[in-house]
Amino acid sequence: MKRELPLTIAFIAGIAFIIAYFIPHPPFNRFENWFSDWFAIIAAFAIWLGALNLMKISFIKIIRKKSDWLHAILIIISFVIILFFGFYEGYRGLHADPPFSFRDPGTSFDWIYVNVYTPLSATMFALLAFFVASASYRAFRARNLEATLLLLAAFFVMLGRVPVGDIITGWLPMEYQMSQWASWIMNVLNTAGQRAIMIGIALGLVSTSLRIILGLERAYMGGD
Amino acid sequence: MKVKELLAAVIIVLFFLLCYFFSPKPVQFSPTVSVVVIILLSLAFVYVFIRTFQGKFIGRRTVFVFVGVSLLLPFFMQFSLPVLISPEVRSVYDALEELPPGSKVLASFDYDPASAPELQPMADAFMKYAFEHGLKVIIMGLWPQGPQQADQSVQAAFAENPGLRDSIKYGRDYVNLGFQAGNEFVILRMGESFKAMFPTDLYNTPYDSIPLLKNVSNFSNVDFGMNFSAGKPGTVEWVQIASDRYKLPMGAGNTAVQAPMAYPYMKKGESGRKQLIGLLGGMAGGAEFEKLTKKQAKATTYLLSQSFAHMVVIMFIIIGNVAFFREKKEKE
Amino acid sequence: MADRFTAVYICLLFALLLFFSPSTPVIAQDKPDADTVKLSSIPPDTILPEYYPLSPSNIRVSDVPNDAGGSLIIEWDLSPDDHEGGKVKEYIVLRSKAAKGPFEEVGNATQGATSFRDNRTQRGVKFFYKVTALNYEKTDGEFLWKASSESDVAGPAVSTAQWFNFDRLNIFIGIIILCGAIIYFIVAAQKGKSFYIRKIAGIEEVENAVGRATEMGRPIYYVPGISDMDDVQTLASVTILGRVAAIAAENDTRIDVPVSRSMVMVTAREVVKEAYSKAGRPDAFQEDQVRYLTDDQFGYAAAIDGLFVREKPATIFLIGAFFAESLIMAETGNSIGAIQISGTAMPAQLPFFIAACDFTLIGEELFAASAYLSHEPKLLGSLKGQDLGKAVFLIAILIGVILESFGIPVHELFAVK
Amino acid sequence: MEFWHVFGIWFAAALTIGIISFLYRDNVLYKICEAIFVGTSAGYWFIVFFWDNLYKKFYVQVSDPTNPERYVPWVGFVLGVLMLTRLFSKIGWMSRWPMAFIVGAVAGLYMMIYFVSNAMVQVSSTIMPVFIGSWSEIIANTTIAIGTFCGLVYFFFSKEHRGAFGGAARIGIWFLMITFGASFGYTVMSRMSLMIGRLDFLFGTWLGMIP
Repeated sequence: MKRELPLTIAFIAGIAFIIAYFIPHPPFNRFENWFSDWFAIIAAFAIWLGALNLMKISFIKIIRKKSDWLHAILIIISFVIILFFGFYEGYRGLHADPPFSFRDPGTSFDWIYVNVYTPLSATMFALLAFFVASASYRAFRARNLEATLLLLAAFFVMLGRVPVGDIITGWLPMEYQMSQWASWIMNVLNTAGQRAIMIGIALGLVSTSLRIILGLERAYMGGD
Repeated sequence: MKVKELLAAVIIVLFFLLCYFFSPKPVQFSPTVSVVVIILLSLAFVYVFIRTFQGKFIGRRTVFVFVGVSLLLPFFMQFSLPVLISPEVRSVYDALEELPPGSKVLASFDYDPASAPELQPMADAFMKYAFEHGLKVIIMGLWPQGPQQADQSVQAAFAENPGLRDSIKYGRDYVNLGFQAGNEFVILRMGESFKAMFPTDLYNTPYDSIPLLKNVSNFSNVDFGMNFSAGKPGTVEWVQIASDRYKLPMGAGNTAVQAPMAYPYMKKGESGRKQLIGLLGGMAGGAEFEKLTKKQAKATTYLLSQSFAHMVVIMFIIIGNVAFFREKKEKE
Repeated sequence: MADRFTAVYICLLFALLLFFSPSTPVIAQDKPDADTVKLSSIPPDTILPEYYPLSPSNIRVSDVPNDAGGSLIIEWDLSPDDHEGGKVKEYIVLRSKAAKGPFEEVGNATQGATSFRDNRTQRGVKFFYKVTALNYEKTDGEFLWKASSESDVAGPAVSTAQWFNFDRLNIFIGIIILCGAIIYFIVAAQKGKSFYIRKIAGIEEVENAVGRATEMGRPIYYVPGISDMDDVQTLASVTILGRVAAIAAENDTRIDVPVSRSMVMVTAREVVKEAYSKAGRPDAFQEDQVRYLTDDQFGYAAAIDGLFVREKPATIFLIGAFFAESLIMAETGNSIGAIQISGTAMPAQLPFFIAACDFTLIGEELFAASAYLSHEPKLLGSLKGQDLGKAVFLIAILIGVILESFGIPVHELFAVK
Repeated sequence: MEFWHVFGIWFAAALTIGIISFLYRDNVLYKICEAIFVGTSAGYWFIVFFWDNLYKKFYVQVSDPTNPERYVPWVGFVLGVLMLTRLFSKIGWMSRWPMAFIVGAVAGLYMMIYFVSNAMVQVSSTIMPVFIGSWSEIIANTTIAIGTFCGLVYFFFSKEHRGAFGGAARIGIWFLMITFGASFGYTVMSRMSLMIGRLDFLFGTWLGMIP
């Protein structure tokens, strides 16, 4: 009951969605849309488990005065604040006339989004500008032939995508300028490599999906 | 909290307060000052080069300082670099030029404020171009913040060319259908019917009462698709479903990191049909499109900062290799 | 057990064949006679006769094949007046349920178009269509005058749903061959047939990497990517987590799994608990080893960076679906001197893992890792099936490229309509 | 309202500086920003999931009598409730049913999507005539065909990389390394522009020092 039934459910669901791809006749053509809605609803329930886990761990840190208990308080406070405004604005938006969404500009939820969430998210993303530089400094060294190819390709594409590259090769006719090399590397060499990887991924993914549907990979089921 | 950490925090706060209250607004280097700054930067590089050659290798934090400085200083300088048009950007522009006035363009904004520096300038240029050439724009978004970014592009177009404010009417010349969760399944369902996916637009007016959408039931009634994408869902999903399955001619604007993924789709298949007609790749793509639509703006000024930062990265790759060969020689 | 699957597999194939009910496109029966000119609603005397464009002819209506029904394609020959600067500005498509019945407008097509697809028809209901060529003059959106002439009625036409999408026949055959090959080699492996499987550096290193953490007495961190359970990369990562957790349990080293999705938390807990009990140390497993941080991409990256820098793990696994945050984690992991084994099937992120990590599983290698680490013959057999798929594609490319040069469209076999 | 706007910009600037300070070393300012980020972002997605998924996708669709598919979301609801049984260890195993359904459906669904778009389409576009067209097209098509061919050979699991096969695999890894280098080079540009955006905010919107 604990293992055999779930594996059968997985098998039936897998086969159903493979067949649905080939049958346009209703209801099969609706499977993909139904699944996307079901998944969204299940995920909306599951996030309660995650949030409760985050709160539990933070509370334990505070009660047991662990090293970073101050930050646990901050996590709980910011979580509760945005939760309060999210529900408040959402509820108020539903019953307002004309109704508005909690995301609309001007709501307090949007204020948190614009002034707290977005700067944190954008700045964390922007740290990549520094990390990409330090990674290049460390990794692009001509250790062997493969590393040299990696280095040269990055070098030429980087130079080609910026006007400086064309200034250096200005004396060449238009189609042999640095930016055209970069475009050629991207359009031909990069396409070839991407295709080999994509085909490989497709085959690997089909094999993994099949192993899961046939119940050979049952790790996700856990113990009895 | 160690004293060193506190000291560093105090210095940072003081620096920014000084800038806030006492610095002239805006700061603009005269050409001579700009040249001096560039010379100083180059000298710093030469110094690092020599130290590495002598075997004293620099650490990550030196790289960070150089990148930070080279990104910031060009903001205050005043000269822009020549921009060369790449074929991918050219084909998007030509595809838009071929659309007769009154054609319907589906513009999907699939990015968030974090990727705005790269995609907003090209989105603004696209919106202004569409309004000025009488293209009817149907805006939607697969990312929650997409439609808001699209609204910024519309306001930027109105600010850039006030004449548009009265000739362009919401509902007749452009409409914003807002965000819809569901990633690629949104595109799938739009293949059957836009109305099923967007019963109302962003401002809750029902689909059928919008004049622009009167005869638009799905992709076959739209003449061109433009997608601004910073990840998943984005251009790959639009190509896989809207272009492959529903044959919608597609152009796209991508962050530079997403662009390589889209290149395979631009190869002309045997049937002569390109899965993706063209691509605006990153800031450079934005600057090229701005040049084509004759609207030099933020993308062009940012490009100078970016060129400096690029040069810094390239210099550090060279210095990194010098360090590697120096190390190898020491081992032998 | 595997032969039970082959039996199911064959009857699945047979059931599909049963469903074939070729759909016959419905073509309009009566041929339209001479076209008739009907005046539009504007009073006739104000519009001169020569403004009236000639109507389109030869109207054909057919059911859109290979769809769920509800769509009909209306095709017509261009009206003689439809040329550059000609009188036809637009075509209006009108529909009604009866030949004579009230016609209502269902769509328009620009000048020069010869077809329109009506997606708003009910399945199995008869419809009649006619197309009008429209000439008009308007200033900033308001019509000055309109002159249109209608074609004859075409129909009745019925839209039907098909049980098999013949456009996807090549995909159907392709997936049957691939799945057949994978199942064949799984069954063969079960019967004791052994295969050579090449070494993959990243996977060989897993044992040493866990060993390093044991020697240094520092924890192992396993980051299963930021996608939810609706991504096969996450499923593969969770399976690999099971193998890695088992090795960690045997070496009595703590393994931490900070996750970004709640469902991944639930599954990962099951997997790690099972791995600990299989390694005979069920008591060593604490629930909070697998904990949820946040669903947000960069919030998760920020929290992971904080954990790396404070806990200073000796070994880090970055396996699953990653997006832009991949280098944020990998570079921070590198800065604390940890051994990093990464694996993803996101082509855009592979360059960063190659640059920042010690070992990287590239695309397909991520999916092969769980089979490798299991050392189970039947899972290794599935890799042989994948290789057969690759062989088919390789030969297709080789022969295809040559034949294409002689004009034989081999690519059609693989084209997606 | 003006106060909240100015306070918002100052607060955003403080958070931006806090995150950037991580580059120097892990410090208290970064820990504060990280805690706020984790709490706020977890709450943000909790709210988005509640209103967009539970309310819009479930409640609105179910309570709309005109919707012919209004009973469909109930399946998602039941599976969601079963997922919540994880909270109680006695009946926690029931959460395996929705999980099995998701895993099975995802396996079946993405098997087809990836097989078509990643394998079939890419193979069909690689099969191009290599002796027809202009010089540049011939070189391009041949190189792509060889690159994809050798790249695939590299990924072979069950054959020793020796002899001609080994040679092709070697050419394959060369193509892959060039692809990674090119993608990396192409990406440096976009990462820089992210930081440019943040500096534009700090020194432009906040301090007003940029023209």
